[in-house]
Amino acid sequence: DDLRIAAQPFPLYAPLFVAKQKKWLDEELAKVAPNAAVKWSLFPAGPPINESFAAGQQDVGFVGDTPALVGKAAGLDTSAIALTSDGPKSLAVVVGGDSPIASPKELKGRKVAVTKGSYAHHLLALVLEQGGLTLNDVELINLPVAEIPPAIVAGTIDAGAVWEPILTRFESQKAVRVLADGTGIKKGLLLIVADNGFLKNRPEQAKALLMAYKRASEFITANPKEAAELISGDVNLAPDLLVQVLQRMNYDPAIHDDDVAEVKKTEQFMRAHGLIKTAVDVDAFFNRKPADEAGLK
Amino acid sequence: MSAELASDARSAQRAGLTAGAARSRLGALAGVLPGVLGRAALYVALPVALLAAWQAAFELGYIRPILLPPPTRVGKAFVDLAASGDLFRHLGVSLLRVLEGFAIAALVGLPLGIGIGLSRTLDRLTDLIVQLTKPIPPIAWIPLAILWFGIGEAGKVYIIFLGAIFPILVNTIDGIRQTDHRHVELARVLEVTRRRFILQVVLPGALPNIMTGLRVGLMVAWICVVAAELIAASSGLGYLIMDARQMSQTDQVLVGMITIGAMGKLLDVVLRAAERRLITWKSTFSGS
Amino acid sequence: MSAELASDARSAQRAGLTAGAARSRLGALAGVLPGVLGRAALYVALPVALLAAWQAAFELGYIRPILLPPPTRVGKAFVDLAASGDLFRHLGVSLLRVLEGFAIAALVGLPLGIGIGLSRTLDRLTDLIVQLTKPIPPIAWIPLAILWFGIGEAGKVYIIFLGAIFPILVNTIDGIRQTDHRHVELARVLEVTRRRFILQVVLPGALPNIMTGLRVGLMVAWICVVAAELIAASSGLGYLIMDARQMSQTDQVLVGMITIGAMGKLLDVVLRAAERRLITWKSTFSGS
Amino acid sequence: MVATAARKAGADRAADRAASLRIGPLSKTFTLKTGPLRTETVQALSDIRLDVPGGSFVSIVGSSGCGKSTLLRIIAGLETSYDGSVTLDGRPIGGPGLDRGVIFQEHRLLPWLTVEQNVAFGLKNLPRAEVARRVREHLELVGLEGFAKAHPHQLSGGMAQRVAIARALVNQPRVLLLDEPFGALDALTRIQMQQEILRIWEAQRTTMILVTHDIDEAVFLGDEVVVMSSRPGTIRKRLPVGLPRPRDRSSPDFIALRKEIHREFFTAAELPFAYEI
Amino acid sequence: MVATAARKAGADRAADRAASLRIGPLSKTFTLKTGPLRTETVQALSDIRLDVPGGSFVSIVGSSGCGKSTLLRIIAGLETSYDGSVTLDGRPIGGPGLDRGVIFQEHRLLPWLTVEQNVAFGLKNLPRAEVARRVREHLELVGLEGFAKAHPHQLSGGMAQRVAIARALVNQPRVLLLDEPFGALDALTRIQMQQEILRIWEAQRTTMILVTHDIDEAVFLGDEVVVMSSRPGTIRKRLPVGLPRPRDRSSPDFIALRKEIHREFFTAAELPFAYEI
Ligand SMILES: Nc1ncnc2c1ncn2[C@@H]1O[C@H](COP(=O)(O)OP(=O)(O)OP(=O)(O)O)[C@@H](O)[C@H]1O
Ligand SMILES: Nc1ncnc2c1ncn2[C@@H]1O[C@H](COP(=O)(O)OP(=O)(O)OP(=O)(O)O)[C@@H](O)[C@H]1O
Ligand SMILES: [Mg+2]
Ligand SMILES: [Mg+2]
Repeated sequence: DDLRIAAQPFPLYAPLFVAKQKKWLDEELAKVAPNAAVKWSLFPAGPPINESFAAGQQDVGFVGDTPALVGKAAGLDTSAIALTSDGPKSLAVVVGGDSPIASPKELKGRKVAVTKGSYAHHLLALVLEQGGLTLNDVELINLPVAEIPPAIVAGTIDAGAVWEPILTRFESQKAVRVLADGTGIKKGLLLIVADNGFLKNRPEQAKALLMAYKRASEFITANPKEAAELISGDVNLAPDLLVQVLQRMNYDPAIHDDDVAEVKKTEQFMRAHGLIKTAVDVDAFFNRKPADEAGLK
Repeated sequence: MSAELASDARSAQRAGLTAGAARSRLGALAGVLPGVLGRAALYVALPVALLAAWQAAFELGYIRPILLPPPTRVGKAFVDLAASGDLFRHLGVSLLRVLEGFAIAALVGLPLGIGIGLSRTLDRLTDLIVQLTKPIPPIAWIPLAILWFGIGEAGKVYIIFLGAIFPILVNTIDGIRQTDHRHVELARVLEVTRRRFILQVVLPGALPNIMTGLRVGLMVAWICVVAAELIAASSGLGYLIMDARQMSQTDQVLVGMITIGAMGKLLDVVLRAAERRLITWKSTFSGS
Repeated sequence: MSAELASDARSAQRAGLTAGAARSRLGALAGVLPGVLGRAALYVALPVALLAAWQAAFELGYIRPILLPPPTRVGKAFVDLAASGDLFRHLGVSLLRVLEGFAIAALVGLPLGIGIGLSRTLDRLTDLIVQLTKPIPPIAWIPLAILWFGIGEAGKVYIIFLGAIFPILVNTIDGIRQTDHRHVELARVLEVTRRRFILQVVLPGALPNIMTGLRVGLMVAWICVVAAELIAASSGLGYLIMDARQMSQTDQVLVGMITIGAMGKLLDVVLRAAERRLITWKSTFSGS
Repeated sequence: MVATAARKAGADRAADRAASLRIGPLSKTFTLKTGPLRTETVQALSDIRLDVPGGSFVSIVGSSGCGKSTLLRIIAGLETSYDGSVTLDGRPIGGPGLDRGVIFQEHRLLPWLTVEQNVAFGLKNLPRAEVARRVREHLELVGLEGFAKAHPHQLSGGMAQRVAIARALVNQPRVLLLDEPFGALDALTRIQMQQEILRIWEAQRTTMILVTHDIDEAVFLGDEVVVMSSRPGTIRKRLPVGLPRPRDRSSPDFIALRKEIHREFFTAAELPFAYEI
Repeated sequence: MVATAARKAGADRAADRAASLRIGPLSKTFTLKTGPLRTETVQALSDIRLDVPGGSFVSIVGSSGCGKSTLLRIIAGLETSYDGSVTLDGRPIGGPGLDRGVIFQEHRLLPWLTVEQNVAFGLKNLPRAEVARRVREHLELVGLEGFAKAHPHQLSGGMAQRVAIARALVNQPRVLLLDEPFGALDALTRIQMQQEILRIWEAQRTTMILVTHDIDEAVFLGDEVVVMSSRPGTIRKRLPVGLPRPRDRSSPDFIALRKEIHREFFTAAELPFAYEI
């Protein structure tokens, strides 16, 4: 059977596109399943990936930790088999380039935008917590992430929580300034989830995918410039900007205990804010077998 | 009782009266009541059948509830949302936005459409802009809407306005272009004023088309409510749908869809009633 | 030369000929050429003025290019995308989807609309479903589209189909309802076949409305292209717009918008030409 | 008597076609809005009784608005809500049918069809060649062979009316209801058309009911002239025309009958002026 | 002579209103599709010359399709592409205007307006009460005072035509172009309307151009009868009617003139039958 991959065309998932361009994924797959090919579907966001999983159309998905938990909570039979990336600096609360706001404390009563239910939503809560505030202390505005920096620049809102590549694009033009990023409070985990039926029936394909992914992530760490040139088209970002983004990320797929702990924290946050209605057993959600077999550590 | 009336009808016919006479006497009772019930049954037949099939498909295990929950579960979500009052809040907010956007679209679209329909010059002047703007998806307008109108209500209403105005405009223009040239000649011969020409020749003739345009415009206004409520909304049916989708709560997505559908139907009924009030001079053909 | 023609016209009038005669002689030369140029100027006047204002606003520093890049920059993005061939790939893919969805909508909507327009029973049977489905935003359909049609082309075409069919349906039904009852009586008296009744009485009369419906349907089809291409697309103008938006590449967003606008205009021109071919029997009123 | 004989001879093969009509008692009212909230009923027809034997030719004259068109519409089956009875060959009329042809008061041509398509509009189940032949024949009959491909908006008023006549004749109905068919025709064309109608009537034994404003025409064509008066629309007088065919419009009998109808017609109103025919 | 005197007396105050019309040479062709790719030109009017002195009454008769309506449309200013010249009081006609009223061959009532609104349609710059008065007056004139609130689809053919007559008269135009205005009227109503038109003509010195199929009507009303013939539409003969008004339709002069026009009319065709008036 073909290996069906649902991904999003963002630099957060860069190794996937490197593995694609370098044909490493095809190579690995050919070793274990000569007749299988990769079927790619690109989605603009996590929710349609969940929908596609629910319709039984996907084997593996590349999503943020929040959509992954949403899907699991809604009843998808999936497991997290690896990280795609993490990068505390890849998500941040930003304010206008010349904004007087200097600390999270000063966000009190301000208009702060976030994409509801995104992992930046959680970051914002954590950042506010640092300033002794809660989400209720600001005027929370729900906006698609792409609209947040322009709205800050236009002066419609005071701050917002965003992630890559929007972050780098606007920060590099000094249009926005980072007030606080995930350093020390949120790693910004993105996951590789897989359908449990797929894991049971075709574990070798999962392993092949992880091997290729690992190889690609090491390549990026070693040759960020070359990697940026290679996948610039896939993620629709100019190589010079892309290099900056890539260097902010950590593309280690191995699952560490602190990663699981972070996902637990995220799960608690989401439940507390009604973003999921049923609890997810995070320990059970992580299935480390494929990663172990692929030799990730 | 129905048998009695039927025999009455038969004897009336035997007496040599025509169907016409018999009908006019008995119609009030015999014809009307079962007819109304029959019509109502016909009216709900298809939706009920679809619901039944949907529930059955679920019971038989053909569809997984994550993606398409059964009607019973959607019904429950509906009751929950309604009981908490959230549904009415969302509905009220969206309804206001849609009505505002639609009203502005009508207020701009009708005069503009009339102007374009009547004046070749105005037509040429506006054609390119109108035609270029028309097919642009509402979501693509979001950045500009935020830039021009901010994140308040105005931006959302603008998106809905953009969706509603073009059907109104196109139908109005086309309606006016269909004005009977014999009536135009008459108006020219009588040198009627521009005002009277518009009010008594052009508009009444174009009215059916204009009403069609309004109804399609209202439909597209609703279609745009999701895009509009991507702009910093925290309530509204579009928000409800997108939020529920974000959280994979398909039952709520369906509640949102059905509520929009019901609102659309309701407003359509209102517009049709208005149309019937306005067009009394015509014995229209209404199918057989 | 133009002065020569003008004096020719004057002398013709002095000779006692009417404007009519003079015009028919000179029209071919004197009237037409400047007229065409003038019309073309009128045609582009507004878009050009808008572009100029936009560029000027940028030059004067009123708008920051990060929010709304100036026409020059959009032009450059356009050229880049065109040169790389990407634009045409996106365009081709979306055009195909739109045409497919639109064609299916027309193939379903026209017969269904005719059926509903002609038959009260079919009208009652379908009304609730049609009216409920009509205003539902295309984005809300995405989960169901994925469920029913998967993530291939079918789901995308389905979303576009849903957008296009209702304007076609509503305009067709309303057009048929406007059939002149005198013609209906004639057809009844002559007991013409159902087929002939539809082809020679109902359809020609409803044709202008049907063409309006097709044009609005095509517009809504384009409007839905973004929603459609949210389903696992990696090309298409809707994808281009959404992707560029995710990356905050506003110039590309604008290129996408303008390309959709231009395509919409082009297809509208095609439909209008078709309409003119189909309706030759009428001296329509086309403004003054 | 001569006429009847001639007619019988010419109509042998069509003898079984003749359809007889029995009208009455027949009344019909319309409601009319006369003010913002007021409605009034217009008694369009009141207690009409009329027997039309199969194959006969009845002319109806009457003042404007007296219900002539309404009566024809009821016979045609287009109006079904009335009080009373109308039967065709003994069966009540349920709706329109090809056995009854109608020439409406307005031409009712379909604007999107050419002249020949309009004429062919009611023809069915015939081979193409036969359709073409019949259409050509009838266009010639109304003198419009050169305008087969023209559209209605390119015709003059009289030409359009002639197309409508051709359309009604091409079907060879058993009953022909003619509502002022020659109103828009000049004197010459009108007389030619009258001759044609007579010829068809004699050849096909069509039952003819002709509404006309031309008393001369009513007498020239009808076996009987029915004079209607208005408010409410009733039959004022029925005058049999006992003249042999072909009729001579200048014969003393003809002129006398015409005068009688005129008188019948005109005494209803008190004329403020003298009128002599 | 008597008539002229009476008329002059009655028309003193309107004397300056009379508008004279000078037509010709005038030709007009239409193109007509006769086949898939073939077009043919129809010569609707050819070398028409006609002077109509201010305040005179011209009747036009001619066979169906000979160009009468086209001629009226040109005078009305509705057709502007023709060869030749038409001047009104010496000025070329540039377009339609309130100085020229038209009664179209079809009634052209606006279906969404009531009868009274249709009549008031062309009235402007008048106080409401004056509009109401004039409309009422003219509805009485055409005998439709009871139908003021009715809509056109509730009228009979003749009633609709009478509304159209009222609409044209209410404006008191200087030139009135009448295209078979009484075609759908019964003999009695027709004669009443003829009287009214004559009365208005005498009172207001309106220049009248009347197209009619009724030769009797043409002679009764016109100062002159113009006979047109067709293919191409030309003026065949102009016959001055030298009879005093009020005219007696049964006077020998009247009948002689009528016969002459008939002859003029009918010799164009070789009649296959005898026709005597
Ligand atoms: N728009 C048009 N296009 C083509 N031909 C036309 C058009 N209008 C009129 N004609 C032709 O011009 C000729 C004269 O038409 P017109 O209406 O003037 O006749 P008319 O004398 O008024 O006849 P009638 O007494 O039947 O009304 C006819 O042959 C007609 O076919
Ligand atoms: N649909 C209708 N609604 C109301 N009244 C109507 C309707 N149709 C006809 N009438 C009325 O019925 C009466 C008779 O109309 P009808 O058309 O039969 O007259 P007619 O004898 O044919 O007159 P004409 O010679 O003028 O054509 C008129 O008073 C008319 O106003
Ligand atoms: Mg009538
Ligand atoms: Mg004419």
